[in-house]
Amino acid sequence: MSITEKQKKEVTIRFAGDSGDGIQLTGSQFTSTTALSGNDLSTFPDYPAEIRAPAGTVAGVSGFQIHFGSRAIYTPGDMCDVLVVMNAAALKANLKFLKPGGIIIANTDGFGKKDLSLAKYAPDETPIEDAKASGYIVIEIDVTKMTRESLKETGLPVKAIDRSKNMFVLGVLYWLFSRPLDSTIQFLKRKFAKKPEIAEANIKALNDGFTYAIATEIFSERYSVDAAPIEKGTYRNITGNDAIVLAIAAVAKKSNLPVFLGSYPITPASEILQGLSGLKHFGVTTFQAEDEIAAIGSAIGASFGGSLGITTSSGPGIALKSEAIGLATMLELPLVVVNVQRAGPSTGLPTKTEQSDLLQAFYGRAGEAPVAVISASSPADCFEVTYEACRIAVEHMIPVMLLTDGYIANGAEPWKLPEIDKLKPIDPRFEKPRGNGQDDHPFLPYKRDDNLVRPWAVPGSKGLEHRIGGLEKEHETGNISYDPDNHQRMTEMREQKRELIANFIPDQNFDEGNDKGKLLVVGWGSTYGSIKSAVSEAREEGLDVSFIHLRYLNPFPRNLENILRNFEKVLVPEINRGQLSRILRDRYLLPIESFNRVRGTPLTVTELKEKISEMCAG
Amino acid sequence: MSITEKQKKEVTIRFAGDSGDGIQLTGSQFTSTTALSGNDLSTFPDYPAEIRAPAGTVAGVSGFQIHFGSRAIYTPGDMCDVLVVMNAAALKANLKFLKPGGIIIANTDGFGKKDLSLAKYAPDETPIEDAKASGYIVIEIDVTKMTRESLKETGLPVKAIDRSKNMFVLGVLYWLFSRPLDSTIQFLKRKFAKKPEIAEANIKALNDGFTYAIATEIFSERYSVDAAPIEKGTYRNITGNDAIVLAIAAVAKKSNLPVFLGSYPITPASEILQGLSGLKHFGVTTFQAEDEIAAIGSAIGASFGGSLGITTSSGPGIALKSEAIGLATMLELPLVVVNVQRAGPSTGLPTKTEQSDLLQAFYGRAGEAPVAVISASSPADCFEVTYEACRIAVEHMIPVMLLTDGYIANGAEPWKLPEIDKLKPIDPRFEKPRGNGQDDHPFLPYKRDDNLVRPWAVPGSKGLEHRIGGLEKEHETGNISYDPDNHQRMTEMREQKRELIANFIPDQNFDEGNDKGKLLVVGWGSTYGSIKSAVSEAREEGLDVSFIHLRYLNPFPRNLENILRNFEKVLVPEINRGQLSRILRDRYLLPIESFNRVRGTPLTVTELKEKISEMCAG
Amino acid sequence: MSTQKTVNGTKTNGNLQAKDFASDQEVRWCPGCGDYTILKQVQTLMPKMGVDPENIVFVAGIGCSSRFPYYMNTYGIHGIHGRAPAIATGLKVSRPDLSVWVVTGDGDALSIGGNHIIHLLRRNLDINVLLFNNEIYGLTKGQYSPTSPQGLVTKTSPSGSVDNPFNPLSLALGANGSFIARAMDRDPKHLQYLLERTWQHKGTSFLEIYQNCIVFNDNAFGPYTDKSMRDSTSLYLEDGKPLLFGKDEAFGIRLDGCRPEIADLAGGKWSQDDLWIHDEKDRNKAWLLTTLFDDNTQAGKLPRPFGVIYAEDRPTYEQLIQDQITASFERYGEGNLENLLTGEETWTVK
Amino acid sequence: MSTQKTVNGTKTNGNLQAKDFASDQEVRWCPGCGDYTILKQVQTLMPKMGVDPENIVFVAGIGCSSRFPYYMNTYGIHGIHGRAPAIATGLKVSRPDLSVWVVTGDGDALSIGGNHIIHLLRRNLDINVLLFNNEIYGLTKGQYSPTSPQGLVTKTSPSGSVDNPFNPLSLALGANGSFIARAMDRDPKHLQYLLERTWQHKGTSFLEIYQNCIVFNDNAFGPYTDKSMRDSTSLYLEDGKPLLFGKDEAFGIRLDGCRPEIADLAGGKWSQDDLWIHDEKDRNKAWLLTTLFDDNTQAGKLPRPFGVIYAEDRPTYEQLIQDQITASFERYGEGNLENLLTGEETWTVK
Ligand SMILES: Cc1ncc(C[n+]2csc(CCOP(=O)(O)OP(=O)(O)O)c2C)c(N)n1
Ligand SMILES: Cc1ncc(C[n+]2csc(CCOP(=O)(O)OP(=O)(O)O)c2C)c(N)n1
Ligand code: SF4
Ligand code: SF4
Ligand SMILES: [Mg+2]
Ligand SMILES: [Mg+2]
Repeated sequence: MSITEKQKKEVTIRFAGDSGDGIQLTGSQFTSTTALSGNDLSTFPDYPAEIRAPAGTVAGVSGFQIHFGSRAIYTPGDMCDVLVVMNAAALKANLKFLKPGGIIIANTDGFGKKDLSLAKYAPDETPIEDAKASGYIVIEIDVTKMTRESLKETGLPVKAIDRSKNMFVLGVLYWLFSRPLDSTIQFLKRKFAKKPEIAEANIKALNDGFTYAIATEIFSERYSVDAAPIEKGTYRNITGNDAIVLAIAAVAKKSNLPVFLGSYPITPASEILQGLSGLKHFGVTTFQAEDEIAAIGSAIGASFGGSLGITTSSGPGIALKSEAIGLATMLELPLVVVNVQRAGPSTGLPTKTEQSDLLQAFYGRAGEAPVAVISASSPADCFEVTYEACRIAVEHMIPVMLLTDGYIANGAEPWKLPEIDKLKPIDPRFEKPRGNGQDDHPFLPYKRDDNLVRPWAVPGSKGLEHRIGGLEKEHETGNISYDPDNHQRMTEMREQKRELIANFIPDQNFDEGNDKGKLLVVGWGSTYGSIKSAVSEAREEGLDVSFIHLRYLNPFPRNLENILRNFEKVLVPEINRGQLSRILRDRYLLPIESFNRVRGTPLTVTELKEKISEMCAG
Repeated sequence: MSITEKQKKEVTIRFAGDSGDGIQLTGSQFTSTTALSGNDLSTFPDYPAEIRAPAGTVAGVSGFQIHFGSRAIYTPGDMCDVLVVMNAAALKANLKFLKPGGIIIANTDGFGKKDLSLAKYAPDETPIEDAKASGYIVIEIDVTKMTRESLKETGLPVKAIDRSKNMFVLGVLYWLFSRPLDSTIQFLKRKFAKKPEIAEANIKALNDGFTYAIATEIFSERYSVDAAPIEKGTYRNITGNDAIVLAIAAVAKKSNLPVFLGSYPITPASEILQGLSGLKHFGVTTFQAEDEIAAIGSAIGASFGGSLGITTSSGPGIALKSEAIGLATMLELPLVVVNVQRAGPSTGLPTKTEQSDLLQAFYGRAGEAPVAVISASSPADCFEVTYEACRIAVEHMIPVMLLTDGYIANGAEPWKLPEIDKLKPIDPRFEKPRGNGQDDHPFLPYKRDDNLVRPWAVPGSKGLEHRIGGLEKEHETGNISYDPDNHQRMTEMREQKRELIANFIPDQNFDEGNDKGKLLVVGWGSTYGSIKSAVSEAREEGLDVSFIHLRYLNPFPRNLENILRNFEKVLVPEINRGQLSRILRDRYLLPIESFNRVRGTPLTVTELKEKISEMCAG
Repeated sequence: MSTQKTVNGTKTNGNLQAKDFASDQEVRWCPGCGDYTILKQVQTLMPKMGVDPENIVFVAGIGCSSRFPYYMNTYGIHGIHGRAPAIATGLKVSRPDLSVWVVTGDGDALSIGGNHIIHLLRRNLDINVLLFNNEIYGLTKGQYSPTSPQGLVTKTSPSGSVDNPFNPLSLALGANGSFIARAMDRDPKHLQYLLERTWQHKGTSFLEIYQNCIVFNDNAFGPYTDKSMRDSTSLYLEDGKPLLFGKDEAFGIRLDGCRPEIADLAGGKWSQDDLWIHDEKDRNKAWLLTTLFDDNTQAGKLPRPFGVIYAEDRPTYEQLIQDQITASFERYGEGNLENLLTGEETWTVK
Repeated sequence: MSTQKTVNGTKTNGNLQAKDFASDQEVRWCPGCGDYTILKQVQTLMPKMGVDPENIVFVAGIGCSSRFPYYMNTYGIHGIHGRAPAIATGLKVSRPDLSVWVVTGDGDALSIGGNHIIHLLRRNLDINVLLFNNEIYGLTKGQYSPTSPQGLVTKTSPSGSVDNPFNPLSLALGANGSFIARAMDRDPKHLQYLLERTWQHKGTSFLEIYQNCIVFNDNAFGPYTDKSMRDSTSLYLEDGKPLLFGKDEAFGIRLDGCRPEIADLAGGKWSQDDLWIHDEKDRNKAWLLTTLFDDNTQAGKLPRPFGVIYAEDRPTYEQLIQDQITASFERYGEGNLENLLTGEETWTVK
């Protein structure tokens, strides 16, 4: 049988198996190799909600999806072309993600009687046969047997040998997608530097998987995906949470400000605290507080002391911080509040994604308590956005709410390393200590500059002793004031100060399309990839649709209103019940349409494209 | 000198003095007598922010304003006709509230050197003379001297005698407004039943004040205000917080549900907890929790146990409850959350009023967490609104946020006693315990009725054992579900359930004007009185303006959209930065205008009327 | 669609067995997690209580341990992180007839929920608190908790935790707890005994249970559970009995004034008569017991006590409230709504 | 418009006087409130510390007592209710060079702020906590607090509070507090001494100060402050000295094992040598001292101790963090941003 070599523009593969099967590692190795081959790509891990659900059950299935291509890739893909399943439960949980006619690579050893029953298949069901009957191409490999065969000479115990099953499968896939093995081989050598016999075994399994695929001719086609036209530069793969960690370290370096993170663990934000806790030598101090209120309280205290105070959490934790965020709006100190959103309400679906804390970010406080709001659109984007959030907080003495979500927090994509020298400077508004001179003017802690920003007077500075608090303060002096007119004035000033940030952010640009026309799609946050794909596909089909994706949400870019008014229709896709669309409708009185889903998952490109077509037609 | 008797349609009097001067008592006695005389009236106490600021200072001034008339009265009045001041600080703090040419009744003994200096008048200032020069009519009485004179025979110590000064002044005012003394005399007898000598002294001071006014001819005019055309019935005076207390007792009685209040003290909501803590024999249990989170937590626990759980607080405390309110939206248990708003953000102006927690009520939670929102428009209205909030919470198994504010919480007005028999029935959706019968269907805790309401299954009910929590729940069974479609469905159902409440609330009615025309003014909450006065005055001047005042805010009454669309312009006056107007703009895409002030005080009728005229003209 | 399992209406508790208290939900802790044993022991206790399942409520916060209510075929609330004591308080105050249990973890109870726990303890509601202490945050995958030992390397303490940990029992005693006890997952029989005592105590019962998190903090309690060490590290308390430990009870604890010290019974110097006799009602000595353990991983140091450390009878909060309610009815009669609404002063417009 | 007063730049602390630490804001407590004395004593202490005013920060929550920072001419934060310890923790961890003070009330610290206080105590940051205990909520006008005695009639407890109150010192000890002391507003000299001790202690110093709320809970501490009673009810502790009290120190306290009892020195049975000698470092006896007071309003009962009950040297939290920071720099050198961003694996597109 001869093997056809096929060129592909893009491919999506989904690896799935039991939590113990090393799926995430397999996925990330495939990702590295793919990246090194010059493809553009996007990935998403799909962990089980339980720490360790019973082996073999659907609840225990761990997944990893990678979408790569020779063209620009924006999402991990709605559906996959190839589904790799290590057991029956993995098939059960994931078949719905496979495109009609797609390829299933199944470890037949995971489809025994016990596996089927653990996966809750009926006793008489034959899922592999059923899949074939439904038109899928099923490649059956007894991975366990083949791996044991491959490694029988190593003398390793069976348990250890079985742990190399994933490398055997990876070898098969590397053959199928015409990939070199060397990057993974190097990785294995590094990883098991102290256990060379394990490294060797894994490498052998990988090689043997590759050879197995050639020798057994289980595939009739083999694929190759050319390099994508990617901007020049040095890249690495990064998750959203890691990008935030790196950005904060960068801020500490560039601003010369000590950074203080007060946080309390919560899914899916914990990795930020975890990552920063190892960066003490970058001038970052982390404090794991007793709860979210103490976390933000400590950050506020640190900001008063001259650090940049940051706090990280997810929706329910942010709710707990509401009162303290209100305090920060009164104190007018720098503060960054990172909300890695998850599916709500309440505990909701903590490991799933949603964008439903936008209105909370805007309005979730007592009284008129304006904060700035900014959002990240992808894992890599988290770097720049976090940097921006810190810059705004410091330069405008204001709490900044940074919104990401579970999807970009855990998802990874290639990130072009920034040039450190080109990162914007960050310029704190420190008040100078008073000397002994006669001409020192009295210190006025709430005297504002042209941008309505008050000075940052840090303890230790002679002559700047002052007291601040949550009671309304008199303009300029900062003393307590119950005066009605003063309250009106201060309320307006705090709001105005937030609005003036608009002068220090870039104008909104277009991601796709012309600056006027039939339909404008407006996105924010993690839906970027899905919208970008849907719009570009629609444009390829000739539809008159444009796309802007908002990073700065409060204040909006100054040119936003003009952009919106240049289109007949505006569509706002969101993973919530239409929150940004509410804000835009209120602000601009435009008949904005909302496309929304709350399924704990990213928007699918297909559905969204349909909606776009419909609106362009209508 | 002869005295002119003048008929007045309405009068506003402001009493002001040191915290120790008995101002609140004087005010409330004048109020009782005025009410008994059949006038309509509205009052507002103006306490100092400090518990007891140093005597004689401006910070220590306590005020009480009453507006009464022979026509309908809706506000305590922007400015007063008569200002009674017991000392210099009282004049300093309150002169700004006196109408040009108004009357000042001043206790000259409070204007000594020390008083002037405590009040921070410059050493050479003569405030009384200055007031005369500015065209005010100043009646000077050395109240201390006259009271001591009056009571010198009583043998009481001077300190005790001086405590009757306020009664002497009240006597003067009773004469000036042609009021009978007997109600206050009865009151004094009751109050000092155990100290008859004190009762006698106070009565004598009151009588002598009255006689003093006749004898000394200090006034050239005397006024009378006829009874107002008031609906028949029995009335009492009531503050907003007291009305809430009474409504909750009424709910306990009418619903036969035990009521559980979990609360933590906070200004201006504490009086509700205080009032209810004495009503154990009405089936109301109060629990003073360690903080606001425990307060709402305990209310949720009690609701699970079959009580109606209620929690009360003000803005900052409500912020702390956000996470738990989210839980309650998932648990779908009855819960009433009362927010007696105060001026914010943060600690803000805790003793002042504001309406700036509306957006927090709508959106201040993580995720899509719909609650019902309802608001009270006046002290007396608090009764019916609280009753409604409880009814909706119980019958729709949903958290209801009830908004009042510091202004109506402390302000008082006449309240027509409700007919207990006519209070709406409250019908809990209790699930019946399962018997021993074969035909018992399995219990489904999240199976909804036509209004999407789930059953209330209370511990102790056999066969209904079930577990609920904040994780997303499977439709009908209530088991944990990570299914994407189920999350979409449940999210929609929770929202829809809230929307369906619209079928169980009355249509919106008009407070003033026609159902179509040039300008519609839309209000909510404590601005009722100011708007009502401004609109009715504007209508008397022939302007084409109508007025609706919303009680039900989420969901809105079903006919609201139609009403809004029948007017050329819509104006929303609020004591915030335009929060309801944002919601209406988003909802109906109408170019709604906002008239807003955040001065810690009610909107003034004058300013608002100007705005109305302007809009009617434009 | 499966439906929530309900107890067959015909059985009363007398006829029930442990398995009748298992709900139909799949138990989803990691294989080997200490939570399983505890669940089993609680289910075993239930029929002994003679309380019908519909009168039992389990309340939890968030954490691996806090999933507990889903597995009990009783009423249950899986609340929000740290707030179970608050929810349980509202429930118990309003429904003193119910048997209310709080299941919580070291993070849930002592980190975010610390305030509610100490207030629950001082108020003394008749609520049974089972604190699953694994000295780690399990559900969020391995950060240190307020009971993690100083120096523990975790995801958020890469160079070791600097936090001085709480001693949960000292904290509970300092907060006026009326019942304080310690058990471990690996000694199910003793655990069963302590669960019974926990349930029997009228007032807030605080039972700390050492629970092994096999994934993120395996063997944290090895010193007390490992066969090789436990004899010399664990001290089992019995009311009225001398404090004995070690292989063949070769050692005891005696008090030198207020200072506990080890008495080697083999040496001939000390006999059982010289030993400290445990008295569950002695609050001063209870303090000594809660603080006994600080150095116990080192040989020759004082062992860690397990059992009932302190048990005091004092009125429960809900009883005091009920008394006030009764007094209120006695004094004022059943509240008359009309009188209440009318208040002190009215006027009539005709 | 008045401006916030700042200390004249030319003076260093050595030249400063108490009045230099008074801000220009009018003090607004009720006339006769105990807060005034405490403010005065704190202002008196300040120059003694030799710390420049710009290096001192007062942090407070909400309450009458929590207005304190406004009156101090140092840096200050008037935060939100109960959260002062959290704010102070962030400040102190990031700025170990500052002298950080927390001023709080019984409601602020022990009701809403209970969790933060106990975590502060276990962590042992070098922060001075002044707890103004007036056994009432002052600012909100008279509701019972977690230290109000059972039965107290207040606005929210018309038939008497049913809450069993906290013993703040027991709670602090149970939470691993390293410095625990009690003072009263009405004994300013002793208060001054304890403020000095509070400041001197390296670690979290917890000073409870009995403070009279003249408006809502007047004379709550009458038994210890009234001339007629205080001799027999108040016990002043001195390190290394026997526990003596009563008129002419006629009584002492001795220990019968772990049980304290009154020794009448006049009777001839007991002499000073038999008495309990105070040892600030003895944690077991510190527990006895914190719990000594329960019945002390009744004649013949044990008196209530004032002074330093417990003082332990142990590393401060901020020091441990600083040590880790230093170690981190030593191990990795000053963080190299480029390396960090690059990470472990990169590829280059040309
Ligand atoms: C408000 C809030 N903050 C944080 C979390 C995240 N969270 C869930 S469980 C947990 C800690 C669990 O530790 P523990 O109570 O010891 O339980 P275990 O999992 O170890 O049994 C945390 C931090 C949350 N769910 N909610
Ligand atoms: C979040 C929040 N809840 C409640 C309040 C209301 N409040 C202010 S101070 C206080 C209690 C004060 O008592 P305490 O701490 O003993 O101080 P004191 O006034 O007695 O000095 C309360 C309940 C608040 N300001 N913020
Ligand atoms: S993570 Fe630990 S505590 Fe949680 S289920 Fe697994 S073993 Fe148990
Ligand atoms: S209310 Fe009490 S504590 Fe507050 S200032 Fe007045 S006397 Fe002091
Ligand atoms: Mg734990
Ligand atoms: Mg207090």
